[in-house]
Amino acid sequence: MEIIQSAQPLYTVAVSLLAIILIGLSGNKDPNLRESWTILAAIIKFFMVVSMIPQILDSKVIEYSLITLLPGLEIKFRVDALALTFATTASFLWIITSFYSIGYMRTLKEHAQTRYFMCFAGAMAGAIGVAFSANLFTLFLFYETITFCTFPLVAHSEKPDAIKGARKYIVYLLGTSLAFQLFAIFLTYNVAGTLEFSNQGILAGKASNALLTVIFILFIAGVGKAAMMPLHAWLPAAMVAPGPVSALLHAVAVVKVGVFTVVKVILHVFGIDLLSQLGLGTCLAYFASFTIIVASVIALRQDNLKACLAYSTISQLSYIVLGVALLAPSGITGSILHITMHAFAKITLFFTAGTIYLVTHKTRISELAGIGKQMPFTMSAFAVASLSMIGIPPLGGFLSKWFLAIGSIEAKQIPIIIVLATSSILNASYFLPIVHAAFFKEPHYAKHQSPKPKQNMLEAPALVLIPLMITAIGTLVLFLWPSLFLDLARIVVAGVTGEN
Amino acid sequence: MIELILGKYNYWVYITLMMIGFYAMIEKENLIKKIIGMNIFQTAVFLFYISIAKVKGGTAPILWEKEGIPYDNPIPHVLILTAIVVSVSTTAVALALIIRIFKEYGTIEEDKILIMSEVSGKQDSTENSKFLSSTSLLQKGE
Amino acid sequence: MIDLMLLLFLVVCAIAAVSMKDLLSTTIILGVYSLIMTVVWTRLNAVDVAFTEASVGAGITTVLIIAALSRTKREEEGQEYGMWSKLLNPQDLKLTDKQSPLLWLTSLFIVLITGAVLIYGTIDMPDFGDPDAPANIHLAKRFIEESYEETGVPNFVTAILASYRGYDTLGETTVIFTAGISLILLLRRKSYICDTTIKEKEMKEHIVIRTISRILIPFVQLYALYVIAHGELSPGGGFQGGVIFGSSIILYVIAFGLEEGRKVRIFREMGDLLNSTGVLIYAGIGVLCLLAGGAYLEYDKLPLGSEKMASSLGIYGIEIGVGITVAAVMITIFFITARHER
Amino acid sequence: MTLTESLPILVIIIPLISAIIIPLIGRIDKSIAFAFVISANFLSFIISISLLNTVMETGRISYWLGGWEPPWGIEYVVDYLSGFVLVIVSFIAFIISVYAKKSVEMEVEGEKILPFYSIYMLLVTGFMGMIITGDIFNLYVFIEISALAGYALIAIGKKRAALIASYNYLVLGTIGATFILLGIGYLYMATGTLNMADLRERLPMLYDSKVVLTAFAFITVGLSLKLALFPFHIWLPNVYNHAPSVVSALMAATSAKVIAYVLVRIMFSVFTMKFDLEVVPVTKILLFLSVIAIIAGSVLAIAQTNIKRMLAYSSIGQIGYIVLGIAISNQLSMTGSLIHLLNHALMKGTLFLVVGAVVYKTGMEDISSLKGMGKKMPFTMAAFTIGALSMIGVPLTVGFVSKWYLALGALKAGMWFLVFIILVSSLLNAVYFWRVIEGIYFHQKPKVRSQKSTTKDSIESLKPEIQNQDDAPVGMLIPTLILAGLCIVFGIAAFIPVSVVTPIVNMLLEV
Repeated sequence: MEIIQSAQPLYTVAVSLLAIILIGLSGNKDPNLRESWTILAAIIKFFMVVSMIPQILDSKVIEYSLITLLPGLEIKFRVDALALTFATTASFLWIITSFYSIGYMRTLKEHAQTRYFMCFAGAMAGAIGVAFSANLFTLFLFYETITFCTFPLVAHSEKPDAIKGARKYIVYLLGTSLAFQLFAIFLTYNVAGTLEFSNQGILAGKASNALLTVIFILFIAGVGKAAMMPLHAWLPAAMVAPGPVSALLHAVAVVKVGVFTVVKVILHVFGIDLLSQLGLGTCLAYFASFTIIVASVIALRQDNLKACLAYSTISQLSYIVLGVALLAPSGITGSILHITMHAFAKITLFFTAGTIYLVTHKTRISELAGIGKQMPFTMSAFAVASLSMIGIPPLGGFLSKWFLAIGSIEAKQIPIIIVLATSSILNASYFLPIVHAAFFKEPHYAKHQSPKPKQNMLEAPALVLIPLMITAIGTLVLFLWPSLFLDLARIVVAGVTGEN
Repeated sequence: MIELILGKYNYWVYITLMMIGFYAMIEKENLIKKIIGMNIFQTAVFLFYISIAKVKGGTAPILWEKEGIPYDNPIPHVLILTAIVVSVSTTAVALALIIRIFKEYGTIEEDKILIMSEVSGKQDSTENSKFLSSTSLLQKGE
Repeated sequence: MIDLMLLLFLVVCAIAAVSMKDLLSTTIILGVYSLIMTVVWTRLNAVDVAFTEASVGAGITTVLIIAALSRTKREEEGQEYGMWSKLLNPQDLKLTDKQSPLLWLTSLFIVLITGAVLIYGTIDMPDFGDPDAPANIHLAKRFIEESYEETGVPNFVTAILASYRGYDTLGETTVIFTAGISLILLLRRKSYICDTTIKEKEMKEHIVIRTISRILIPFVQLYALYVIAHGELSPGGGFQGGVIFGSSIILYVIAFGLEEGRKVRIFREMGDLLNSTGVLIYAGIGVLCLLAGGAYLEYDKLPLGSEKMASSLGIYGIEIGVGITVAAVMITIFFITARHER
Repeated sequence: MTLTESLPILVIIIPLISAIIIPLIGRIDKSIAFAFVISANFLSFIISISLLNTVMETGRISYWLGGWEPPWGIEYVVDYLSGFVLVIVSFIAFIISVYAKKSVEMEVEGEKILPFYSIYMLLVTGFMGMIITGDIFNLYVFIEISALAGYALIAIGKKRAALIASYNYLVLGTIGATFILLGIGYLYMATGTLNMADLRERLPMLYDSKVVLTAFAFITVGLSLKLALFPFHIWLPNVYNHAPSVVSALMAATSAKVIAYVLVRIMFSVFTMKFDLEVVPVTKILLFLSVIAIIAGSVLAIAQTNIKRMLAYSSIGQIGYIVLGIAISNQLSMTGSLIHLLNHALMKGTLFLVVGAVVYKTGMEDISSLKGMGKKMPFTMAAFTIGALSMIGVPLTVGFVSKWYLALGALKAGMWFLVFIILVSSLLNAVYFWRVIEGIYFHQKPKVRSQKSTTKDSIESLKPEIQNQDDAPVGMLIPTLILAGLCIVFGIAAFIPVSVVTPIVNMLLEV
């Protein structure tokens, strides 16, 4: 494996940081300039990420060490296939979300937009930073960056309920990471003497099984962002955030960083050999299964659209954890694909939820009857994304689920397949009624409100609509041309399993 | 045993004095009483130092013409000269504080002042109740 | 035997001072305690210390406390319940937290534990007066044998105080200075309204005091200067001399009152100036030593004739510095604490 | 003797002489006095740095006061440890003296400003003297100088409770100092010497002497009282709360550090590791106390409504951190402790300076008075945020570095539960600091709407709150920002302080 020393990862992260300053300087005086910085940074970032793809596909790794704080504490970037999968997804979706944000925020005339876009950029820097981190310290650093940058986003409206939700958000995320993740990092360094990620893992043979198990549990508990039960409560609470923030939170910046961290820990800190030897992978897989089923069931009972989506996210995140926890090649492939697939589908769903709120100020599922006629494009996108979530071909969601299923066969964990199937049915049973109601039901209020509202098209502004169309189409495209992500996943698998 | 007593009684007297002063410092409510206790407390320590300096049959540590007479140890004397000055300075500052406290609160009884502080600001009350638990731990550090 | 009696007296005085309710009596008893202590120390041959204690412990401290009492209260209040009634039937009493018997027990417990630890420590101590105790052989020996040669000061205490440990003494002077400035900071008010008229009326009747004071004060001051100057040879030195000098001014003020506000202002200005001047002389001599190429306070290096001469003069210099500061601070403190504000 | 050789004494004498001169020259013009304070502090800071530099190159410096060879005379010792602490204290004293002008003018009455500065310099002198001295009785003298200066500075706080705080501090401080004096007497009795280096040589053969044990006990308890180590912390919250802001800042940032330094000196330089570990279980007791201090300090901080008081309780916890590292006493934990001396000085300095600025602007010191300040005083509040994040221990701030070493030290010593304690305490820190940060940035004032309901007002209140930016004066802002900046600089370039601390640890642990 060839290692290229290049500062490109640093620049990729720094673009957003620079954007923060520029956005801050532009301020409220010139919103257009301010927004153009956002867009510009997003686009530059995306292209910087993309420009690294050929080298990575060539089985190379890009490394850059920025500074060594102390022995063992180094800020260091490493771009490998896994990092790039996530970074590509995240940076692409950032562009989309930026446009959507602009449309959304301007339509609603939200306050404190400068702060909003600054934090937004900060969160992105964090996400890419986590993706490109070469060791646990760097990862932890950017992990916390995201936590702090997204807090103002969640608390954006500054209303009491927003503050309350944001407080819950920060308690869970900061609390778990400070209490458990940091503890695990301390233990890891104490045991392994390094925090550097490695394909073989760094902990093998360094400590007793009991200690390793403790470290593993601390890591899993410490990544609150992965929203595994019982540490999921922050995610529904964070639904008080504006629409684009929810989208960003759920598709890119926060939760994906969480599962990405879990994947990193499993593959690059412990290594699949060690975990299978300890039998922890299977444990985690069943633990994740539990979350998958329970979260889906809870999602069924939700009336608030965003809460329903939030529980759906909780469930879907555990798919990713589950796949990696199987420790089988196809399972890992499935997980990595699911990061992307779920991102596209879920961001679409949140975009649509945000758009519905934007246009009609409705938040409840029960109010959505007939809305498909008013907002055909939006709801079509919603339908497409739902189908992807359920896992119906020809949409991206199918691919990842397929690999996950194969993975569970490889790992000889047949019950997992049942879990996958059950959850797909549950997914279907909370998404499809919404779609059905939206397109085929009459609005409720039509019955008792005397002036029948016009059934005209009420579609959102283009700046809002186009992004969600793009992501919806994206789910389709990803099914048809998944080769890039498959190749990347293959490199990852080859790396961690030692086959080449 | 007798030897022990004869050899050490001087030290024990200073310990007794010190404890009397110490007791007054932490138990008395009256602020001036505390200062008086403080003076006794500190003087007792000075007595200890001076006791160290004593040599059997020695004379005051000033050079004499005659040879062969043992002198008492001058070092503790020097140290205590300094310490006495420190002690009186502390007393002066403490008394100044007491005068100011009397001017502000109209009393120099600690419990009354604490009650007044509780009325004006609740924060002092927590201190008051905590005092007990913390003083009881005062000696554990040893 | 007399030593034992004195020590017993000390304990009795201490207990009396702590347990009496009338604060003025307490203060007087504290003065007596200090005086007995002075005697004890004299008997222990610590003449310099005894001198200081007599002037400071028995003198200044008493005066200061009385001055403070005159501006606060004379009686100790509260605690109308005895300790035993507190302990036996606490439920009858309306007590604040601080008065609870538990707290009293805790304090007692702390005191006893501390005492026990201290007594435990005495077990391994060398016997009282043991000439071979480590304290008496290591450093002390050299001081006794060589300090006269090295510093030219026959009083070992002064030699160590001013030369070997001269820096401690600078610290000590700084402490006094700090106390002086602290009191200025804490108590001084801009307005200087003195009810001197009343005082004067009162004092006019005390013609005896006035006459005696008039005769005495010059002698006291002369004696103060003598003590400062003779610190090298006999007990005493800058500190004791300064205290005595300060006392003479205080005596003057007590006897004659302050006729005019103007005088007060002069005293005040002088006090402030001299506070600093004294320490400055001391610290300055140190700096001069530095400039002369020596270490800080290395008097030998001062360009004042022979080494011994330089050393001797240097010691004089700092003694004067100490004396000035002490006297000035004493006067300042007295003026500040004794002034009645109406 | 050349100037360079005289530096160890100049570092003390310059602040001392300036303290003496200030009341004199201040009569001419107060601004001269102020300039004097700053330049004296700056000089002693520069000298401290050059001393540390010299020590790094040539090793231990010994300065004989009066030219007398120790142990007969008093010795000044600059080694890695004292050099390091000197730099911290003189730097903080300098920064705060720059900051002080406006704040003091507001919080201290006009005619008291001169004595205030004089005593401020005496406090600094006391601290510096305690650090640099190699003589145990001289240490006592300087402890008393700083203590007396401290009492006066605290007592001139605006509220009358300041007097009580100062008085209680005086009583407890005197008990502590007298205990130390007593301990010194016992040590002298057992060894016949007062020089620290000499004591170190003579003590090992006396380690089982009950006199030495008692001496050690009394010195440790006396220092713990002054250090405000739990359970001796009772005086501290009132003191920090009621003292003028500048004094709170200086004391919070330096006082405990200096005493902790003295504790380290006594434990590791006068006594040895062997004594601490084998003869007396002092490390175990300190471990126990520090753990309670860490947790209790943090928990009590949560309950506070006054910001200074909250910071004071937080200090109690942080002092626990410093002692914890000393108590674990392996290389990593000692590094953590010593580096926390610097780090905590920076963080707490920042936070207290911010509070001082808020008091200057609003006259209030309740936590609620910070609400909405993010818009009014953006720079000051940015500094607060940095300080608070440091206290929580977020990576890239100094707080993380301390925690990293302490936790690793605890793990190395096999004491897992300590890591747990450290992390729980940072969670608690997060709770009480986040509450404040949230108030600073995410707060709307609903009061306006409810009180006045005229249409004009309600329309105005619906508008996004645009408060006029009204930040602290530059003279206060810059020192605050410098300290806050250093919280980050030393959080990132942590290897710089660590490279200074490592030889200290090696020296203390005799590795």
